[in-house]
Amino acid sequence: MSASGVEQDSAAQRAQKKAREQRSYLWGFGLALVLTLIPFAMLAFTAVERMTLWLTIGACALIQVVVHLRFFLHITLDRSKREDLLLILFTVLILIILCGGTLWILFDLYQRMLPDMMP
Amino acid sequence: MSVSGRIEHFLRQGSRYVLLIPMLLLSGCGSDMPGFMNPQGPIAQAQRHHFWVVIALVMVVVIPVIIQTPLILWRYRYRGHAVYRPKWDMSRWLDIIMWAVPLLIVAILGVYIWRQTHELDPYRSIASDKPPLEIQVVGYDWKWLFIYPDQGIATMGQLVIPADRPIALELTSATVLQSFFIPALGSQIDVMNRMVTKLHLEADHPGRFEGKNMQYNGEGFHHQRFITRAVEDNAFDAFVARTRRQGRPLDQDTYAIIADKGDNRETARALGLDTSDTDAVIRFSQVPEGLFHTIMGGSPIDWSALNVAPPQLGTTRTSVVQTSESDQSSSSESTSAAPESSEPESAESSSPSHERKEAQP
Amino acid sequence: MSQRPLALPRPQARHPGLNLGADHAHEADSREEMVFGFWVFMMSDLIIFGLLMATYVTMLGGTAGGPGPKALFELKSVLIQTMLLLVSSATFGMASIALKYQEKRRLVMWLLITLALGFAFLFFELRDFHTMFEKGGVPSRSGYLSAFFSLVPLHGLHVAGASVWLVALLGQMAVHGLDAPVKTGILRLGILWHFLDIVWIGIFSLVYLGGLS
Amino acid sequence: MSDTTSLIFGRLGWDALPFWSMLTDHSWLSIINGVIATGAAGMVVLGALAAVILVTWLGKWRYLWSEWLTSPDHKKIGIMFIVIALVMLARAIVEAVFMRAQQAVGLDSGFLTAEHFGQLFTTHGTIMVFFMAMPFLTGIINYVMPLQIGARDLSFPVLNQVSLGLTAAGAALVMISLVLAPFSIGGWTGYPPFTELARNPGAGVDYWIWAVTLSTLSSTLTGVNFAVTIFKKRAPGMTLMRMPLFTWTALCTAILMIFGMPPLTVATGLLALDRYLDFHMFTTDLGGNMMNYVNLFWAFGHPEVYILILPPFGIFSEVFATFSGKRIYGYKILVIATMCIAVLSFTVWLHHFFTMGQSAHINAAFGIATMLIGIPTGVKVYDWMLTMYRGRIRLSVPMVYAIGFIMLFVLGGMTGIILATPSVDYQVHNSLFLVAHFHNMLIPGLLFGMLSATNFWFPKATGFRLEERWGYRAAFCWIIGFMLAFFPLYVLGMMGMPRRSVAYFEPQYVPWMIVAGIGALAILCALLCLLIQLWVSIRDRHTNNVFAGDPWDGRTLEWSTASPPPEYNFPVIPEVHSLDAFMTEKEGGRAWRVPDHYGDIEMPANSVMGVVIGLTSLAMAFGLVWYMWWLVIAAGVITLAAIVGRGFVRHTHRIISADEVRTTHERWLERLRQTAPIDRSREQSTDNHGRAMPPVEGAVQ
Ligand code: HEO
Ligand code: HEM
Ligand SMILES: [Cu+2]
Repeated sequence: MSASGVEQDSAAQRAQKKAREQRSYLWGFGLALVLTLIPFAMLAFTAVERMTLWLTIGACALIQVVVHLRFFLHITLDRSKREDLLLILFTVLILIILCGGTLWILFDLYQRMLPDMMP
Repeated sequence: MSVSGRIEHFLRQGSRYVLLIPMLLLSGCGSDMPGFMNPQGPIAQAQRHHFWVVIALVMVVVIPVIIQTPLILWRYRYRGHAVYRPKWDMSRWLDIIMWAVPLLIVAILGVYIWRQTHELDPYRSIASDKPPLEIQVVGYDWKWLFIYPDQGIATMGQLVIPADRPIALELTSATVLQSFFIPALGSQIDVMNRMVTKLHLEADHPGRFEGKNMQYNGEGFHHQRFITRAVEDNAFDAFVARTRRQGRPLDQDTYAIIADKGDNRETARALGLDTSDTDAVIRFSQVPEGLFHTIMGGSPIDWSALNVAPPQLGTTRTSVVQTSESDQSSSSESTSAAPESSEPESAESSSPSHERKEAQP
Repeated sequence: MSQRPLALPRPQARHPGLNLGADHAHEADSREEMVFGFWVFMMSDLIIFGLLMATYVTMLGGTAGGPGPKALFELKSVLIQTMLLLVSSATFGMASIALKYQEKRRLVMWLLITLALGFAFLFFELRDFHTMFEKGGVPSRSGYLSAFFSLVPLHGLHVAGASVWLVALLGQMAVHGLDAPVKTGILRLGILWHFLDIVWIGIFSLVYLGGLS
Repeated sequence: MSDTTSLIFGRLGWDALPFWSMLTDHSWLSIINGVIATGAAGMVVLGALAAVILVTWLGKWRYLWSEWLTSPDHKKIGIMFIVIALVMLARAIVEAVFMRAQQAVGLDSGFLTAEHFGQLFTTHGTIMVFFMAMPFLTGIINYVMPLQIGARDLSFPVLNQVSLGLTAAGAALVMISLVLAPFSIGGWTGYPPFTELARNPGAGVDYWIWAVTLSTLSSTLTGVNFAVTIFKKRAPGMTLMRMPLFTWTALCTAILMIFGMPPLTVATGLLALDRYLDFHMFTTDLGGNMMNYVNLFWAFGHPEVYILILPPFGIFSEVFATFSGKRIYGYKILVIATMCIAVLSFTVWLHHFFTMGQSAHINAAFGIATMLIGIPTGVKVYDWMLTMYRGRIRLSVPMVYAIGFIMLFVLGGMTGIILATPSVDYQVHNSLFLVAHFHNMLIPGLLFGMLSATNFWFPKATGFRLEERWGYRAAFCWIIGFMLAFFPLYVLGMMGMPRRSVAYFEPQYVPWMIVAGIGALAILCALLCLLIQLWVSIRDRHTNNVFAGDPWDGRTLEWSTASPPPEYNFPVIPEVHSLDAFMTEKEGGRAWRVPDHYGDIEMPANSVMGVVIGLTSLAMAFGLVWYMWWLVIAAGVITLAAIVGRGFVRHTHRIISADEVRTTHERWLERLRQTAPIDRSREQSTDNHGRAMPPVEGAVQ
């Protein structure tokens, strides 16, 4: 994204920039669409093995999150975006610790003392 | 008071209190102390050992603080004549030491903990040449039921175990979260409805130890106690036999009373038993098959497995047994390890069969 | 230690939807703070959703004999909801661009479309819950269903809240025109809207697709 | 109860009054407990009445409203937070003394009922953590942090008001529960299934849930506010690595609040769903699973204890440096250590439930992770010692607390390491050993930190010093009282005494319990000394005046402005060129220079948001507790309307003219110049008006 304010630009530049930005949103939308449809279609129309299915769902979801961050929320590797990016990465770290820990602990507990909660 | 006077005063006071701490600890760890400072089994013994090892290791990094802080305070007091370096704020060597030494200590502790935690995992059985005795424990508001599945008996208020033989406990709760604990023998473990936990303990010698619930569960919490009696093998057999003979069957009505709120003594009273002795022990000659697992699973108990008609409450067959003849002679109720004499009735092997005769309705 | 004085990046550089060039620099700083603060708050919210998802996974085995995911969920309806949210994210993007280029009428139009899509999403979600209820899938039936109903409706509640906010912003715009507070408001709402779509990716992948596979 | 009354009053009935049970049950125990409870309720009612009458009598309603309740000024909000904390501290200490008294005579029974004792430890723990510690440290950070970074206010002043309102509402709810009883007996941890409707159908647990939830929301918002302020509002030149250490710890605390509070919101929220909407998250039947509650609670609980301890770490860093007349040793390392602690604190929560039944490798992993925290903490301790080393130590009141802290905290840390050894924790978990450990951290750590900060920054906030003689007395009573009250608990814990026991049956416990009871009395004396200290200080405020603003030869920016600071903190935003910014200026003779240029200052305008949200959230919580649904709905609607309405307000700022700023500032500078600089040996004398002597000749190196 350009760093200068919009007013200074000429009308033509403005229109160009606007078109570029619109295109970027559309790209994001298209990618997200594909990444949504893949797992849905796979689940509805194919009979792949469960593990493969799960991995695909997970991978598509992860990629789609990145797509949303990049195209809709404009989180990039840009210097000016560093702060937001670091914030998100730190949150992800905490999420991994808390959620991963929760799953690790609880499933271990189930296994040792409450087997009927194992799905 | 001048500033330096105040420092002096403070240091004098301070050192006195610092000395107080080890004194307190040492005087607390005397031989009459209940709990794991006087371990009665291998688990508690190991735990006491770990306790001191950890203290010793951490002391390496803590003692310097406690000793040097007063020294620094004195040496660099406002009216003193020591050097004054207001801009000194860095020393590479000191930095290295202050990271390295704690790191080293934690590394040692880490290895140590990893090993000891696995070794003392309560689920892990204790190595022994004797097979473990299996006992099932159910926590109620506010008492414990001990089921001996192989013997087909149960007790409340008192857990009798053979000394010098591993005990394998399976535990659950009929109500809320509780924590089963015999300090002198070892680990506590949480018990929870619908869940089973396991615990392995062993008593070295015959003796009497306190048992408790450590997890608050309401008004009667502090009453949720029991006595653990470790006895010689033959005394244990006698206990089983006597329970079969003197106890009452754990039938549906009795169970309803147990499941009610109330501590051990209140339960005994509700069962129409004499509660004049200190422990209000209740003994059950029979328990339904698989009682423990049905309680845990929350499914209805199959009372037909218990082949008897419910006895009338408050009949002559009183089940509150004097704690033990020998206990009353051992003067105090302290939990120290008084050797148990074998029970006099041990020779008799009475069968519970006469109770079975009062058959189904 | 570096001698470089701390330079705060100007907001124009940072948020493509934001155009505050005409405003006071001080004002711009404070708007910048608001947007950053909202990000931070969203991250706190994200932890809530993450923990609820982890909780949901741990409760998968707690159906207690009641209906499970296969008996309750319907793929088609989930796909519709997913599409509605995704399209609404894109339309919000269009609104952001209109905001940036000061096109007030298009801005209002895109926002209204977004709002309609949000309502449609809520309608389908509620309809789903209704069919679940009819099949006996009520939260008091089992731990598993409790976990479901503490996670998915919370997302719906967020969408509803965001919709109320949107209406309030339209009201502000009617009263005050497109001034700086309204602009930052739309900007923050945009973050929330896109964020809710991201949470939904987690929900449809984990709860619905995972549950139906 | 008829239908209409239950529509209006929900399930609130006469039996909620604390003397009700006394009327039906005439036993000795019931009467004693009824009298105590009624006395407490009377104190609440009379206290509230007295406050109202006092304000009316002084004719100060308008002043209270416009200068305090609706003020967005971070300094005033900070002070109001601290006032809440002190009131709640007094209540919780009295409760603690009752518990100690009960246990001192608790062989076999005692004078409190089990139910009453249960409410005491629950309210004590809940209040101390959520309504004493949190508001206290929030208040101190609120007051000091913007001054330290050279800002005029927090990033979101109105949000700050809302935080205050939410905390006040939570505290008020706990206070109301004394009058319309009962409170929960589930402990500050509130573990289900004990706290489920099936076990505890009364209003108590609901009081607990909503009080805690209000506090949690408040802290989350506060965390966001602090973090953004520190990131965005620093004065020019104040890079992250030039921030004072207290601000650093405030930042780390804020981050912990942002990420540590949500697990509690989830835990209490799910518990509320269980209780209100018949969910089965944590029940024993239908697939519920209470272990997740424990997991979630401690995923909050452990970061929480570091939220509580990090600000004191920052405070002590400032105190050690200031009263040793020396730079902090190892600034960079202290910053790194603080960050390590903050991140590591998210990785250890399982150490609170080692005994739940999980595998040994999980226990061991979390045990080792816990010990890792000891390393950066130890580094901090050594850095403080080295800060004193080669200094000129003045044993002022804040410093006495700091010394008490450093000596006692390492002992608490050591017992923490013992508890973190899973095999040993199997012995001492849930025993008084644990109670001793955490009080050993909370009192010398958190509370001494707060008291040290109060003594340290009080002159900044009010313009006069806190009287020292009573300050020393209070500090000594605290230190000695703490040791007497809590060291015996270590021994009791090793003897296997469970926490939360109203009574016990082991005669061996009695002597230790009596010592602990005496300690609690000493702590009560400490509280009295604090009150006297406050009163004497206010009485002598003119002689102890330090308007020039720098009574302790301070090092950081907050000391460069007047005491009390003007509303806008700094007439001109300072420019920062180094760590210890103000000290550098003083050394370079550049302090208190007349600025060349003054500008208009824009400050946030007063707002009623805090009051409105506080009141509506209190009403909503109260309605939820007693099932008064009309109240819940009405309060909810008003809250929503207020938030939406606020969005329409545009006059959110007001301007203070450059002229006004100039006159005020130059008048202060003039007075400052006429003040005699004071030697450090006389800083506790009445000569100290807040202007410090230049550095000692020849000692500088
Ligand atoms: C301010 C509060 C606070 C603080 C700072 C701490 C700090 C620590 N705590 Fe404590 N705690 C606190 C408050 C609590 N703790 C609890 C419970 C608790 C439990 C659970 C016990 C159980 O339930 O059975 C453990 C294992 C610990 C461990 C630790 C450790 C290892 C630290 C470490 O951070 C201490 C680090 C400091 C050290 C070690 C001293 C200085 C270091 C030096 C001098 C050198 C280096 C040292 C080494 C190399 C080891 N704590 C509970 C229980 C709540 C409840 O159940 O109700 C509370 C409230
Ligand atoms: C001022 C002196 C204090 C005294 C005399 C005191 C005393 C007590 C007592 C007697 C208990 C109950 C112990 C038991 O379970 O048997 C207790 C519990 C507790 N205290 Fe304190 N306390 C004090 C200060 C504090 C402070 C400053 C804090 C926190 C900031 C605090 C936090 C707690 C907590 C969290 C509990 C646990 C409550 C529970 O079990 O649910 N206390 N305290
Ligand atoms: Cu902890």
